[in-house]
Amino acid sequence: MNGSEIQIKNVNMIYKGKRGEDIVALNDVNLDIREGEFISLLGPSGCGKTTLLRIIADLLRPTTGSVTINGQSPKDIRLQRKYGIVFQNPVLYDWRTVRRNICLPMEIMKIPRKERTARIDKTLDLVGLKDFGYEYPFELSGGMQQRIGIARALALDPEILLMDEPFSALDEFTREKLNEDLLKIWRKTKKTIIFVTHNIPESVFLSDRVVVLSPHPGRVSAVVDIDLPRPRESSLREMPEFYEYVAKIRKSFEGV
Amino acid sequence: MNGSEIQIKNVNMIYKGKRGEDIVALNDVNLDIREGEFISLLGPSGCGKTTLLRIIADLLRPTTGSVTINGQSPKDIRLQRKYGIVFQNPVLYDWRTVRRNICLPMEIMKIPRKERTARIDKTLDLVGLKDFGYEYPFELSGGMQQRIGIARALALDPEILLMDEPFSALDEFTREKLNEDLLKIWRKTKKTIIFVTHNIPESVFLSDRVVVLSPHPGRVSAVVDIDLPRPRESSLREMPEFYEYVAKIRKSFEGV
Amino acid sequence: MVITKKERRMVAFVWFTSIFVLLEVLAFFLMFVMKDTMAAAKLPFPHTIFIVFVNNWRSLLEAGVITFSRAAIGFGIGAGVGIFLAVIMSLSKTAEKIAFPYLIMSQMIPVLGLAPIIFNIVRDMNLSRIIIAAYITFFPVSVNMLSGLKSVEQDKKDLLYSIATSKFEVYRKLMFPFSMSYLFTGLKIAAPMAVTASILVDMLGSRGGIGVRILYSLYSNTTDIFWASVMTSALMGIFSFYVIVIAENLLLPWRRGASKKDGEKV
Amino acid sequence: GDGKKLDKVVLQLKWLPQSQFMGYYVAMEKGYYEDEGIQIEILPGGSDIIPEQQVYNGVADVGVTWVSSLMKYQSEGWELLHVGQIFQKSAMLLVSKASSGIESPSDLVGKKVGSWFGGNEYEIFALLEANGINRNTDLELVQQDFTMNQILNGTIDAASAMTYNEYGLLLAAGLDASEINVLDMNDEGVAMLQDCLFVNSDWIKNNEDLFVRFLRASIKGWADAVADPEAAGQIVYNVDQSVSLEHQVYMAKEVAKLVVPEGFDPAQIGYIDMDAVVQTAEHSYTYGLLTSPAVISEETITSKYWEEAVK
Amino acid sequence: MNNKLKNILWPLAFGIGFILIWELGYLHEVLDLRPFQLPIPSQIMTTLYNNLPKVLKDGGVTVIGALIGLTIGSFFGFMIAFLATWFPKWGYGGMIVVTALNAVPIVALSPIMNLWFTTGMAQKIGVVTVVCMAAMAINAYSGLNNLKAFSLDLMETVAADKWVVFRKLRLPNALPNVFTALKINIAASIIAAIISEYFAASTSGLGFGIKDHLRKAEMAMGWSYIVVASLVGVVLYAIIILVERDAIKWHASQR
Ligand SMILES: Nc1ncnc2c1ncn2[C@@H]1O[C@H](COP(=O)(O)OP(=O)(O)OP(=O)(O)O)[C@@H](O)[C@H]1O
Ligand SMILES: Nc1ncnc2c1ncn2[C@@H]1O[C@H](COP(=O)(O)OP(=O)(O)OP(=O)(O)O)[C@@H](O)[C@H]1O
Ligand SMILES: Cc1ncc(C[n+]2csc(CCO)c2C)c(N)n1
Ligand SMILES: [Mg+2]
Ligand SMILES: [Mg+2]
Repeated sequence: MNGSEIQIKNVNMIYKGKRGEDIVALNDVNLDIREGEFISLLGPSGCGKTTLLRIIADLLRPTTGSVTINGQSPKDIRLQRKYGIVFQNPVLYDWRTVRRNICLPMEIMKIPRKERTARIDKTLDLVGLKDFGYEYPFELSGGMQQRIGIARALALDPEILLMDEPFSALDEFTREKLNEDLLKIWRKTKKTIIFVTHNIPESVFLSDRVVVLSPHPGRVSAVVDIDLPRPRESSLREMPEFYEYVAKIRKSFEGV
Repeated sequence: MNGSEIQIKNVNMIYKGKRGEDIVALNDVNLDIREGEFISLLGPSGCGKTTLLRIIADLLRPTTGSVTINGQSPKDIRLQRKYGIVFQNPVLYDWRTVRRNICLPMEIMKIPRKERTARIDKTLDLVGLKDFGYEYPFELSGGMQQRIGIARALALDPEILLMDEPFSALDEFTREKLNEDLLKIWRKTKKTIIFVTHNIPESVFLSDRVVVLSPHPGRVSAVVDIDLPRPRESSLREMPEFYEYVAKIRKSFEGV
Repeated sequence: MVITKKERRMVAFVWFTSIFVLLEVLAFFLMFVMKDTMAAAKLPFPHTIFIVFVNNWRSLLEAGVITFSRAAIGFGIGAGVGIFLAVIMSLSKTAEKIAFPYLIMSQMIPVLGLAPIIFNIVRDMNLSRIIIAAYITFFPVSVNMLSGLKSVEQDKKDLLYSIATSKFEVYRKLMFPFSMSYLFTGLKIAAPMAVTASILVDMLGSRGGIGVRILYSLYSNTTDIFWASVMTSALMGIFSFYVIVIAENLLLPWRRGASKKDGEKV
Repeated sequence: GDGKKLDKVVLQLKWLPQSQFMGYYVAMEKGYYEDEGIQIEILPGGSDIIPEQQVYNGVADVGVTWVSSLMKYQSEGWELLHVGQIFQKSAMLLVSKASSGIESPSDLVGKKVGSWFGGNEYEIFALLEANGINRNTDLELVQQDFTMNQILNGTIDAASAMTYNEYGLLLAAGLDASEINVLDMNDEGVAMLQDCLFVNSDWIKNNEDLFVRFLRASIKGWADAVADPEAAGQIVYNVDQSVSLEHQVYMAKEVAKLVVPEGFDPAQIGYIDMDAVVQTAEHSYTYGLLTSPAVISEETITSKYWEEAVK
Repeated sequence: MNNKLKNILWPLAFGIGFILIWELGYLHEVLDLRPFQLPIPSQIMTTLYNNLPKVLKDGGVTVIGALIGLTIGSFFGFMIAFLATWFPKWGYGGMIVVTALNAVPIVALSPIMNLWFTTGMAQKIGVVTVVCMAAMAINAYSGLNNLKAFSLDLMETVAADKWVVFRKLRLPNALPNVFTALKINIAASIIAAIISEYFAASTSGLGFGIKDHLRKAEMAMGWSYIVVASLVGVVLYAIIILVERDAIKWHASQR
C-alpha cells in the first residue's frame, strides 16, 4: 500500500433539508483512487460531485460508509495538511488583495516569506494575472477570480489536490493552456488529483481514469480508464483515440 | 429602424482601481445588433464581456461613447423593463426559496399570481429543478443555483435577454438540452439575445453572429456571421459546416 | 451616489441649523403660546443653551475631558471584553447557550446594586468607575461582534479548515477580518453609550465630569447648566461616533470600495 | 504639618459638596485637620452612593448619613458605629404652594405628596400617622426626582424639602415666602435626626486616636462655620461652583441653625442627644423602617470619642 | 430534540452551579462580602416568595413600559435608518441625531421626560424609546446598505422602484441586523425602564423598588427585584431567539 491511496467505501450522504426532508446526495459510492492518480469526476449538475469531494476533504462527514486514505481517516490527512482545494466558486476573502489571497494558506502553513513571494509570483504568472496582484477580488472579472482560486491551491503544492470545476469560467484557450500546465505540475510533483469537470474532452485529456456519476441519488455509473500515453500534449486532442474516449464517456453519460 | 436595434458606438470603459490606477476594460467598442438577433460574445477571461453586457443593461455608464436601443437610451429601455439578465454568478436572494427567487422579477412587474405560478412551473421544469422549488438556494449545488438564475430570466420573458455565461456550470447534456430549449424560446418569442460564453461550439450553434473580443483593453477583434440554417437541431452539431465555423472562430481567437 | 466632502458639510450645516431653528420655534411656542411656566426647564431656547455653553466653555470642557477620557478607557476595556466574550461564544454553541442568558442577566443589574459589590472587590473608586463604565459598554459590542462571527460563510471557513488551520489562525485570518464591519456597527452604538456610562459613573461621587455637572445642576435647579451639560454629552457622543467612523474607513479599505460599488448606481 | 507624616482620613459625604457639609470644608481650608496630623480627603456623594456601604467597604473611613438610615443598616447587621451628631434638628419640611391650601397635616388628605423615599420618607409617615391619616388610602405618595420642578409644575401638591436647600430653591425660583406653606417636622413633633458621623466598628478599634483628632478638627471647623456662615458658604463655593454663591451662603445660614439651634451651646457641637436618638429609633420602628426596635448600646452609638474630642 | 434539551440543560446546570456556589458562601468568601451586603439566593427567594404579588405587579409595570418603549424606539430607530437609506445624502443626518441622543444619559433623560410627561408610565416609555433608537438605527442602517454584490443589479434590471427594492431586497437583507439590535434593545429597554423609575413620579415599578430597598439596606428585597428583572430579560431574549430562528433560517448564522 502506498502514500495516498484513497478508498471510498459504501459512502452515503443524506442532507437534512430546511423543511426536515431528506435529500439523498450520494448513494453507496465505492471508489479506489491510487496514489498519484489523476482522476476526473463527471456527472450532471446536482449529482453529488461536490459532495463527494467535500467528504474526501473531511469538510463533510458521510451519513454512512467510510473514506480512508492510506489507512488513515480524511481527518488525519487534513490535519497533516495534505489537501489543497479549488472550490467551485472561488471563495476569496474580500479584504485581501489577489496576492494576499494566494498567500493565505501559505501563511498558515508557515512557509517562509521569501518562498511565499516566489510561489505567488510563479502561480500568478501561470494563471495569467501577473498584473493584477494588488487588486481586490471585487475588481476582477469572474474568470479572473476563479483563477485566483486556482493559483492559491497550486501555490500550496499539496499532496492531494481536489479541484471542483476549476476552469469552468475560462475561455477554451486559457483552459487548454492551464490543462497542460496542470499536467506538467502533476508530472513533476506526483500529486493525487481529483478533478471535477463538465468538460468531457478535458477529463479525457487530463485523467488516468474518468468516473461518471449518475444523479438522484448520486452513484457511480461508469469508470473509464484512459489509456493514452503520457506525457500528453495539446496534439493529443487531435488523435482519434482521444475522440474515441470522449465518445465513449459521452455515451456512458447518456445512459444516465 | 425596428423594435430593439442596439447600437454600440465608440464605447470606452475605464474603471478606477483601488489604488487610483486606471483599468481600461473596453476600448472603442462599436457594434450594431439587429432586432431579434441572437448574438454571442466570446473572448478571453477579463476582456470586458461582462462589462459590455452591464453597459447595455444600463447597470454601468460607459466612460465615453454611447449605447442606443432603437433610438432610446439603455436607461429608457431599462425603465420600460425590457431587459432580462442572467448574471455570471447566479445572484440569488438567500431568504427566498427557489420558486420565490424565480418569482421575484415577475412580482415586481406585477404579473398576476396565476400567470406567475404557471411560468415558474414551466421554467422550473425546463431547467430540470421541478422537485427543488421549495428549497433555499444554499441547499443546492452550484449548477442548480445557476439554473435558477436562468429560470428567473426566462420566466420574465423579456424583449432583450442578456446572458452572461449562463451554462458554464452545467454538464454537456444539460447544456445542449438547454441550448435547444433556448433556441425554441427565441424562435417563438423573437427576443434579441446577447449571449456570453466561452464555449465556441455553443456560440456557433446558437448565434446569428459571434463577436470575438480581445483583451487588455477589450476591443472587438472579429465578428463572424453564422450562416447555418434555422431551426437548428442537435444534428447540426455533426455537420461539417458547423465545425468549419468552430474552427474559424477558434482561429480568430488565436490571433488574440 | 458618491457624496462629496463639500456636500456633506453642507448637509451637516443644514441639519444643524434646521434643528436649531425647530427647537427655537418649539421653545417659543412652549413659552409664549402655551404659556408653560416650566418652559425654560422643559425646553429652553437653544440659543440660551448655546450662550451658557459658550460662557462656561472652560469648565464644561474640563468636565468633558474628565468624562470623555474615562469614557474612552471604559470603552476600550468594554470593547475588549465584548470582543473576547463574543469570541468565546462563537467558539462553541454550548458556550453561547450558557453565556448569553447570563450576559443578559448581568445587564439587568443596575449600577446601584452593582457598585457596592465592585467597590468591595476593588476598593478603589476610580478603578471601580472604569470597571462599571466598561460593564455598561461591553454588551452591544459583544452582541454585534457575535453576530458578525456567526455570519461568516461556511465556504470561507472550509478553505481554512481544509488545511487544518488552528482556531487561533482561523480567527486571525478569517473571523476577525470578516466581522470587522459588524464590530464597527457595535462600536458605533457603544461609543456614545460609553459617554453615557461615563456620565453615570461620574455620579458615583466623582469630583468632576459632566455627570457631576448634570447631577449638581439638577439638584440645585440650575437648568441652564443642566442643558448645556446635556448638550456637551451629546456633542461628545457625536464626536465618539465620528472617531469610530474614521477608524472604520482607515481600517477597512476594502469596504469603502465594496459599498461604493453598490452605491455607484446610474 | 511640621514634616510629620500625616494620617489619612477619608470622609464620605451623603450628598454633593455643599454647605450642608461646610464644617468639614472649613476645617480643611483652615488647616485644622493638618494641625491634628490628618490628611483629609472628602468624597462627594452622588445618586448611586450610599455612605454606609462606602464606610463599611472601607472606601471611606468616616461617613455622614441620617440617623434613621444608619440605624437601619445597623439592624441589618452592618457593624457601624454612630459617633457624633452634627445636626441637632430635622431639616425636613413639607412644602406646598399657598394656593393649594395645605396649612395643617390634615389638609394633606386627598393630595399628591412627594417624598424622596429610600429612607427619607419616615418623618412624613410619622407626620401622617400622628394625624390619623392613612398613607395608603387617604392620599397619594409619589416619588420626587432631584428637582423641585414637580411642585413648581403643579404635578404634586406638596413636596419634601430641606430647610437649607429645596426651600431656598423655591424662593430662588421666584416664589415668595408668603406663597409657600410649610409643615416643619420639628414643630409637628415627628422630627428624626439627620446628619451624623459614623465609622466602621472594626476600623475605629485601631484608629480611636485618629478619629478623635478628626472629630476635634471637624468640630472646630463647624464652630467657625456656624459663627460665620457667609465665610463658610464662600469656602464651599470655592470648592464647587455648580450652585451660586448666594445659594451656598443661604444654605450655610440655614445649616448653622440646625447645628447650633437656638439655645444650644456652640461648644457642644457634635453632641449626641440621646432623647432625640431614642425618638428617632422609635419612629423608625413604629413607622416600618426597622423591623425590630433599634438596639441602642455602646455597640451602636457612643459619645466617648466626642467627649474625648471636646475635652 | 436532544440538542434542544442540551441548550436548556447546559445553561441551567451552569446557573445551578453558580447559585450553589453563591448559596454555600464560596462566592462571598472569594469576593470578601457579607450576606447583608449581597444576600444569598435562599434569602432572595424567600423574600421574593413572601412578596410575590407586589414584586410581580411592579415587574408588570416596568415590563409593560419597557416593551412599549422598545417597540416605539425600535420603530423610530428603524425609520431613521430607512430615511438615511432612502435619502442617502440628506437622511444620514438623522443617524447623527440619533447618535447624539444615544449619548444623553438616562439620568438626564429621566428628569426631562418627567417634565414632559406627568405620569410615571409615559415618562418611562419616553426614556426607553430614546434609549432603544440608536442600536436599531445603526444596525438597521448597516443591514439595509451592506448588500451582497450584484443583488441590487437584479433590481435595477427590472427597474424596480425604490420602494420595491426596499421591501424585497433591503428589508430582508437587514433582518439579521434587526434581530441583533433587538437583542441589544431587550437588555437596554429593561434597564432603561428601571433607571427611569429611579426618578419617576410614581412608587411602582422594579426601578423604584430596587432603589428604595437597596438604599434602605433591604438587600434581599432589592435583589428580588433584580432577579425578576433578569428573568424577564432572559425570557424576552428567548422569545427573540425563537422568532429569529424562524424568521431568518436562511442566514449563515442560523446554520
Ligand atoms: N468593479 C471593477 N473595478 C475595477 N475593475 C474592474 C471592475 N469590474 C471589472 N473590472 C476589470 O475590467 C476588466 C473586464 O472585466 P469583465 O468582468 O468585463 O471581464 P469578462 O470579459 O466578463 O471576464 P470573465 O470571462 O472572466 O468573466 C477586467 O480586467 C477587470 O479587472
Ligand atoms: N447544504 C446542503 N443542504 C441540503 N442539500 C444539499 C446541500 N448541499 C448539496 N445538497 C444537495 O445535494 C445534491 C448534490 O449536490 P452537489 O453540490 O454535490 O452537486 P454537484 O454534483 O456538485 O452539482 P454541480 O455540478 O451543479 O455543482 C443536490 O441535490 C443538492 O441539492
Ligand atoms: C436619590 C436621592 N434624591 C434626593 C434626595 C434628597 N436629598 C438630597 S440631599 C438630602 C439631604 C441629605 O443629607 C436629601 C434628603 C436623596 N437623599 N436621595
Ligand atoms: Mg458542484
Ligand atoms: Mg464576465
